Amino acid sequence: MRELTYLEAVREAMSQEMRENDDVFILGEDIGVYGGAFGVTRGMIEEFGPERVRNTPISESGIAGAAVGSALTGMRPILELQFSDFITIALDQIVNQAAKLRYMYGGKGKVPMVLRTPSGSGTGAAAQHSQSLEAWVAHIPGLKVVQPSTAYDVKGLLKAAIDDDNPVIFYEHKLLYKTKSEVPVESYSIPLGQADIKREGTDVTIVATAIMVHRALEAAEELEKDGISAEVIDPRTLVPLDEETIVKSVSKTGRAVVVHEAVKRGGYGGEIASMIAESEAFDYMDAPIRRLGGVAAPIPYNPELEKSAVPQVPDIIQAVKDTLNRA
Amino acid sequence: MRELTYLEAVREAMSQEMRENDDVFILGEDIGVYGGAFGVTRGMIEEFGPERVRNTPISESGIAGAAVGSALTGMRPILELQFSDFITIALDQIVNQAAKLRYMYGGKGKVPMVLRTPSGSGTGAAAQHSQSLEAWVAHIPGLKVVQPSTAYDVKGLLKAAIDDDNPVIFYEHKLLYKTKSEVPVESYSIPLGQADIKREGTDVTIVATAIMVHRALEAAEELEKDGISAEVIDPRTLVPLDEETIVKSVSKTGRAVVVHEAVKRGGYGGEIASMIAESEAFDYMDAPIRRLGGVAAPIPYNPELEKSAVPQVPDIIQAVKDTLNRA
Amino acid sequence: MELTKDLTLLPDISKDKLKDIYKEMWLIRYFDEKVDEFFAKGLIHGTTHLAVGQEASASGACAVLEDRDKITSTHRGHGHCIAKGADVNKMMAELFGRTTGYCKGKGGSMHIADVEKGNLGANGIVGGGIPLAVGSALTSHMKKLNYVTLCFFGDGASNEGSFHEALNLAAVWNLPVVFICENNQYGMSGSVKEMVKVPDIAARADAYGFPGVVADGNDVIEMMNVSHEAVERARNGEGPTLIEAKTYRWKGHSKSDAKKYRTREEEKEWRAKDSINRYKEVLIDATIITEDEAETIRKQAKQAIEDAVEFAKAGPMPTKEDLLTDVYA
Amino acid sequence: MELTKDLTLLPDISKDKLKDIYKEMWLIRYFDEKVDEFFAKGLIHGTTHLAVGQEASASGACAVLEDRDKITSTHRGHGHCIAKGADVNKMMAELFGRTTGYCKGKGGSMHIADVEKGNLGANGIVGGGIPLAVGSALTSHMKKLNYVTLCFFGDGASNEGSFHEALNLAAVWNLPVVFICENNQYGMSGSVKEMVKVPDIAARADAYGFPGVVADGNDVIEMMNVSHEAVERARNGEGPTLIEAKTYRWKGHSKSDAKKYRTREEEKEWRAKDSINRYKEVLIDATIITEDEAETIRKQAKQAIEDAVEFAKAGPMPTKEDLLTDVYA
Ligand SMILES: Cc1ncc(C[n+]2csc(CCOP(=O)(O)OP(=O)(O)O)c2C)c(N)n1
Ligand SMILES: Cc1ncc(C[n+]2csc(CCOP(=O)(O)OP(=O)(O)O)c2C)c(N)n1
Ligand SMILES: [Mg+2]
Ligand SMILES: [Mg+2]
Repeated sequence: MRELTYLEAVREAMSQEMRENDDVFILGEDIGVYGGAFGVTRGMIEEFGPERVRNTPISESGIAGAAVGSALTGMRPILELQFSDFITIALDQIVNQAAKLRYMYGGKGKVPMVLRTPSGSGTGAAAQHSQSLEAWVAHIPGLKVVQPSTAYDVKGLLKAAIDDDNPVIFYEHKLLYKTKSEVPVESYSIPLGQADIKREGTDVTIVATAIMVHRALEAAEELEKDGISAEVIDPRTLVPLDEETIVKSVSKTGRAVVVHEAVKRGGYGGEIASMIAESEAFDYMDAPIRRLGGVAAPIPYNPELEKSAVPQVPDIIQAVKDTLNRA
Repeated sequence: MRELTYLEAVREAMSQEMRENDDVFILGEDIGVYGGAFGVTRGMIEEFGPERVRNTPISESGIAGAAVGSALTGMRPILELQFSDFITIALDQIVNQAAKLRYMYGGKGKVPMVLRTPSGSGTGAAAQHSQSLEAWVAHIPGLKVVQPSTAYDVKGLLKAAIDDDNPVIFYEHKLLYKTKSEVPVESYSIPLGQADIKREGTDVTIVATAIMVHRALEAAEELEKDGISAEVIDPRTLVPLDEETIVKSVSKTGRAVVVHEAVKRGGYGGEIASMIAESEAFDYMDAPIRRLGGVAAPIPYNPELEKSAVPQVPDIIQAVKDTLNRA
Repeated sequence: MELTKDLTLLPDISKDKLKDIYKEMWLIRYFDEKVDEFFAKGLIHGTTHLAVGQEASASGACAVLEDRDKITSTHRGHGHCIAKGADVNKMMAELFGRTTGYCKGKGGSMHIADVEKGNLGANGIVGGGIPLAVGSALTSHMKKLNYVTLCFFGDGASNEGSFHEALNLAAVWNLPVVFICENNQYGMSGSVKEMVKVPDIAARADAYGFPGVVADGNDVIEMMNVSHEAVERARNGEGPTLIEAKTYRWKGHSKSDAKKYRTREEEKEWRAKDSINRYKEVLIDATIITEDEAETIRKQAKQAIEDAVEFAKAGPMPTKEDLLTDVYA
Repeated sequence: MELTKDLTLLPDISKDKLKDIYKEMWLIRYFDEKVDEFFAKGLIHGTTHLAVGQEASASGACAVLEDRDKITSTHRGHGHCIAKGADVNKMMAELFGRTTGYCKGKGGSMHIADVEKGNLGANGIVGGGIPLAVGSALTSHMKKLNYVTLCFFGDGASNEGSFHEALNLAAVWNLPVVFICENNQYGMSGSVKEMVKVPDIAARADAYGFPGVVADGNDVIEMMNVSHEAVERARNGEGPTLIEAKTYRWKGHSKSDAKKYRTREEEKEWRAKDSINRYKEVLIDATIITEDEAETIRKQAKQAIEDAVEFAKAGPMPTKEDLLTDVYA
């Protein structure tokens, strides 16, 4: 099958939806001829024109609100936020407006919008351009949260997000933009709330998100050499979270390692780990659940320091081994 | 000893610090003759004048930035944010600036500021004025996070926060403002990072924050009638978190219930529960750790609905009993 | 840039409509007076912000709208809601937290919305509704629906970043939106004189390149005229306008307010400019109504609010089952 | 409101200082040219934003400051940093991620700060530094330190809410701060003509009630003169000023930029207005330097940057032990 990069998959999903549905449009900073900070929308203004690929002033709160207001009145906006760190500026509109309007209005109105935004470290852009803040939005009722790890997942999940009648925060990982996988040409949808077992295994379950899925898979390869069989689960969406798939896996393996790039303290790994511990999987647990996440420091600039701030393959291997020795 | 309300304790701590140190000042909306939305600063402009009790325009992002900039250049501002929900507007200054400046600058500069803000539900102010978003800031390296539950703790912790050379987010619970406890007249400091055992017990550890401390204590009283001895721990500060006190208690009781008002999904309870599970307490656990938190919905207006959205005393009792039956 | 002000009656408003507006102003007045009473008695929960004294800006601006037009509102939104055609029964029921209320008891005073009638909702976040109005205007523009969105906010809100970003966005995209700043001289307590160092907030429109105009917010005729002109500009694709309606809230900011930040004399001066009375005199002068008719209309309005209270009280309370519905569509 | 513009040299600047400024402009130019070269070669990590072409606004504005005065800067901040007296060695070392850099390798291009010299830091958040400048000015005011804070930001930043809130705050509190909008005609790609519907961003000052003035940002003398007047006003307690420096960035926005959003002709026109050349001619005309002296100075600047590279390369890398230091004070 044809391969696409993760970045191309984002573009193709948006383009196909925009061809299908006039209500879908994109807005964001520099998404026109510049093609967006990461080049995701490159070529789209040429196809769809400046009305539907709408370049905005540098006004994150204003454009987020404009997206919410247009969604409330019948459009299906896709808002590109240049770096996920800038959600700090747009958060009132996302959290106090988009997430709550329908509830506050007693079920009237809906806000079908997608906020797409690149997150994560590894590009040397330092503390204000490298955060992983998905735990914030996952904490907010009314929002859905997607974190795809492959081009295939991107395309299907983004279609589902655009089709969804609720505000969806769609995290793209900068370091994954150039990764490739097989992606069907026709449009398809991956339901929000369906985890994917990226690799089957029997000794330990690794729950990993975004770029950590790839590091977990690498770790699993290495572990296999030591005779350790790791199952790697990618939740794909944090909200809704496919608890069933995770619990089933952990009930089978009896051991769990949860790994994300976001700072460990207060990260969503705490939610996943606690959910597992509260579930029926508890009775099958042979070792305490381990969490891996970013260190409690802003992301530093120096490339080696930057790497050491977030989990790498050896860290995952070590955590799995610790879990196994523990039994 | 003399009793003060929680609200008066906030005011007294600020006033005493302001008398001691000219660098300390307050800024915020309507904190002058109006006395602030909850009356916390009432009378202060009369004592300290409008320069040091500085009424601001309605510009949360601007005033947060002004606080950060003044802290960076030698003042020790206390920023009153009228409702903690409005941090959504000020977050860039708090998270991308205040929390990170020192690190980004390689250890140069410091940001000694306190952001005081009332949080929580129970006043009928509905979805945009009732949130408990402390998990957001607790996730951010560079910030400290305080959540006092009694007037005594307020006074000592607020002094410690003002004396601290880092940005501290200080959550005040609206429903606690009128509660009273004994508070010494002289100024004193409670170190950030020191949990308080609000009640000793042997059968189960309840880790509770802010208003949940009081509900947990009520629940403990009830449980005692059934012969169940609950230990109630108030972490008081989420960052730094006094892991030792919590782990020690759970190692003793073998059971833990973690309860906060914030939405359970993605709340800080996940961090606390996971931390316990990762600690040496794991070996002493007789039952899975239970978390209680707010439901996954915005806070509704109707008073009965509002109550049912967050943990109440019977919920805590039930959770403890579940934990015990589980053994 | 200033729009022309025509203090005569707009020719295309019928006498009946003019009378309806008179009634509506009383409905707004009595609605909020009643809410005040119930809050004082502790019969209503939460908090509320009353627009007593500000009836003309809501009524005048909304009078020139068509049904398909939309508004965004604020924490002080009961008046806007009534002026956009809401049912006072459902409004009062909402304040009583009943399932028969506009939001099934989930929203309360600060979140009443009447989406069908084009009221996109009150807002508890100062300035929060301004970008939403721009989004609504964007829909009108992109779908060529030719509706206008009227965006209410206060003097205090004009110091929020959202004001700035939204007005610039509306200018840049030349959208059909009319911004109405109800300058009632104060935020919660902050005087506009202390919080804004220019005499007119309307002048802030110059920073974005569209017209700003000052209006007497206690003169419903003037509000109609300037709003009419602005709405027509918007509908004709000529872009946004900022209208500053100078007015005053008679009551405190919300439930409990000792009003230390202003004088009783100032309050008295503004009460003398009562917009309902002034309008009545205009209508009588123009022989559109008689004193008796005016009295009858006033009484009807008063009764309608009494009826709304009965309606509200009769509504059922939501149950725990309602807690988790309506979170997601 | 417009400040007077005096195109003659300010009398109180010595010849030596004028020559220093000339050298500084070359330092800025060569620093960023060198950084460009290393980025293109992949020898520097991350991203960077070059101010080649914009030397005059940084140098002119900072030339009138005293040591105790402060600045806040932006993502395009190398020039401001040099103009406020930073050591190019430590700057280059920072870009190379070394512990000898201003931020010990933790900040990089977007976060260089030189707190001792009064540079409160570059900023990766567009508009993020504007409220910080207000806070710094507040300290000066409250502690009566009589220093002025000069706040740099771009045309794009003037559409952020933080711009609006900060300028209003500075006005309301009458603070000693000078806002310098370096209008280089574009954001990342968004043309100021599309993103702002008024001809001059300086006019936005009117919304807050303090003077706004347009300056030729490629004329270092004019920048000195308008900045001098604004700084004096601030120091004398007369409050803030907004200066719009019209200029142009010669290079792309950051590392990779095909510059599709502008024409090569436009670039050429602006390159013809090269501020360094223009300044040199003024200096020669005024017989302050000779052509030969100018050439010597230029070469010194070039050499200083070569030396900075050597310094940078010699510095040690941080180790894992440094990761968790400096988070808390
Ligand atoms: C973002 C935000 N900040 C502060 C508040 C608290 N608050 C509610 S109303 C109000 C005053 C608003 O003033 P103005 O915009 O003039 O409207 P008015 O109340 O006078 O109608 C304030 C400060 C809020 N609800 N939202
Ligand atoms: C809040 C925020 N939004 C967007 C960006 C991405 N970004 C970095 S620089 C830039 C353009 C800024 O334009 P301007 O203020 O004119 O400064 P210039 O780059 O022209 O010097 C953008 C959009 C950012 N860093 N921060
Ligand atoms: Mg007001
Ligand atoms: Mg620019």
